[in-house]
Amino acid sequence: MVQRMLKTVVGVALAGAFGGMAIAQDSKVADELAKYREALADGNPADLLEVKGESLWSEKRGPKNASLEQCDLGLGPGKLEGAYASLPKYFKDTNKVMDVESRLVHCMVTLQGFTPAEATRQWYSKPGKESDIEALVTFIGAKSNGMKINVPATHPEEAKMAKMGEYIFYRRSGPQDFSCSICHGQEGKRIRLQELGNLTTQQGAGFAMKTWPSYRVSQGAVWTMQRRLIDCMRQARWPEPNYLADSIIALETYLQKNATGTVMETPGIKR
Amino acid sequence: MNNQRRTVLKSGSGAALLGMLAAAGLIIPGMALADWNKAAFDAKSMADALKALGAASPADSKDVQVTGPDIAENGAVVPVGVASSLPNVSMVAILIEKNPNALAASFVLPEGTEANVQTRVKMGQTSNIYALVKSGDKFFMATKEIKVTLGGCGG
Amino acid sequence: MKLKLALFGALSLALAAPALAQKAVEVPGGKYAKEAEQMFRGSFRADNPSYWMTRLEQDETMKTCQQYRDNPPRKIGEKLEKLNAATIRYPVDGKLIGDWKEGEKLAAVGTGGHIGFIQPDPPGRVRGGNCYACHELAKKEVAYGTIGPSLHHFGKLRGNSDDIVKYAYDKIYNSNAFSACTNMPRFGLHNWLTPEQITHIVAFLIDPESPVNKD
Amino acid sequence: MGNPMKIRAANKDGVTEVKVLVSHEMETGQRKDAAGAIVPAWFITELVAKHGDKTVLSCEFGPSVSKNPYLAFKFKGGAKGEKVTVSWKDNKGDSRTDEATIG
Repeated sequence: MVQRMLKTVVGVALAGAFGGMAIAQDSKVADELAKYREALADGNPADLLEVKGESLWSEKRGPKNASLEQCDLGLGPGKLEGAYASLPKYFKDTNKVMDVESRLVHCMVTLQGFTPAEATRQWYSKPGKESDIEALVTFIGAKSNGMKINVPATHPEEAKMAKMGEYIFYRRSGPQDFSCSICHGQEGKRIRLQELGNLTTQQGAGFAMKTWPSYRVSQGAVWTMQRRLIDCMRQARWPEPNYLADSIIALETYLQKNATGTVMETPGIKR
Repeated sequence: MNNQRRTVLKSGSGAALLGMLAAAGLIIPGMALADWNKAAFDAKSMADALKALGAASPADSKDVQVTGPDIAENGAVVPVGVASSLPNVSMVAILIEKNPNALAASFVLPEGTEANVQTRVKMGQTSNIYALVKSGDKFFMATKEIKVTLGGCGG
Repeated sequence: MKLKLALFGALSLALAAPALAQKAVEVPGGKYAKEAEQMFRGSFRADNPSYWMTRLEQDETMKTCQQYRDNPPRKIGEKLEKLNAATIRYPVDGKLIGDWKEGEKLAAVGTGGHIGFIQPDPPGRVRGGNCYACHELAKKEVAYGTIGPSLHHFGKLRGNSDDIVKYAYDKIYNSNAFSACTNMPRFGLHNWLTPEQITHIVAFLIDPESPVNKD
Repeated sequence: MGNPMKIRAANKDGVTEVKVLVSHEMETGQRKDAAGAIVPAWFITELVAKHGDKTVLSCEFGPSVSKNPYLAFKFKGGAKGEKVTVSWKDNKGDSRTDEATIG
């Protein structure tokens, strides 16, 4: 009897020890991962692009030989501080809800005289081929660093876009039955080792949105939010939506609305 | 810059190495890459790379450390460094055993520069990383495994 | 009479309550749902190959799951589960346990099936099950996700009875046969994995020699 | 010429810590492009840091140094207001020099 009890006690203790080991292994992985991310944070190659974006912003370019300094990103011509954090928003002059990239392209067209095709030809970089848009968006984003995301979507057109974004967020299709919500609709989950976050909450959406644009070490490039979301759809094994498509802007509006109030930390650096 | 480094190299076993490279026709005066140790960087295996660095059989040393996390979230950028408390360290190098070419980078440290250098390297897969240190005219080494993990959505 | 009416009122309220609770969850997109679908469909290049565009089609399961934000009422869920159970097909030789080593490879591969102009998969890219994206399996793989439950020691804990083997096969073939609107893809239904490949993953889960059941 | 580097140099207790971020592709020569053709190797081979005229570090890189190379090291000496310069050259013969003031 005593022996049996002893066995049980030892068994429980052993099970406890093994359980503890499993947890210890997980927390060690988490510690080393944190170390990895910390080591990357000091020395973000996005900083190089930010400098380039700054000079592109004031450089006279295009058929009209004009700079972008009079570009109105929603807070008035040339006002950059906090502009990224308050986009997408409705613009009277185009009668559209626009995100930072569609507005930037609008300025390149109206102020500098580029055609939309010229302005967006290299909307993302490839090895050896830099993207002006990536540089400019990194620069514009950094001007909102430390500021709160502020997309309340109170204008009826903004509210509508946020709602349409919500529709796309839950839309399931494709050979993997995916929707955004499959991975990003629950708390505390991760895919492989990457935390996902529940993008339907302020905390989750805020955590995700505050660090963009971000340098992605796996890609060796800064990704804008358009690039990020278009790639999500590629990963869902869907065809790619067009650059600056309304459905991407709708998703951005939905996510920024959810994230509103979160302090920006951009440019970020991540896997 | 080149003269200064050549002096450093010559003072150690690098002289033999230079001679060897010159003999192999790898060093042509005036060539842009005249000083870059092509043989070491082209070496496929650890052993060949060490040989080309003039450090055929370095001793393991507790006074040498590979710094960096045990896990890399992506192999394209892995923060690693070399640190050593050995005296008179004049050269350090980082080698990645399972990369197509083992040698990633080498550093010549003039007097006054600390034996503590950090950089970022690419790793094709989980591998041992070696830190090579030249202290006086002897070579020492330390190793550490870094796990390269795959990311979520699968590329 | 008055009492009857009051009773009737209370009853209908009680009956209405669950319906109301269900109604509280709005259809994603609300009144703009239709317009949002049109907008989404209009976001793609006109010259995309048509087989790419078929990936935007939604079957009844997808549509219903979206409508209920992946949390359908039980009755509707059961209907979907029946519908999906009916799709399951088995290998011609009837063997449901394949080679765990092949399964181990498939579990780790996350590539395949990417289309588009920016980063499509190169031709001949292996299409895997990407199990580790969501599940813990063999202990030695530390980079596992947590969207799905841990499957470490799957066979060790559950044994290898015919029922367990069939359950594992069916679940991978069509996850929605068991829980409608689950996050897990329907690997067999979409021909993402062949029946034979599914048997390999089953072996990876069940075989006592598989690293899933070691350590 | 490439894009400017980002160089940070800070002196603390008589030791100057230098952190350098370089804009460079660091192409391995083993990657294939979309058409399946090998992308030729293109990487920084040498990098030298100087404090005034004195070399404080010279590096040789192979193609397995990451894209946009990062480098951190420390040397004895250096005072606030003095210059640190960093130069690199790559296997195509391109080169660049930038400088920073020790803070």
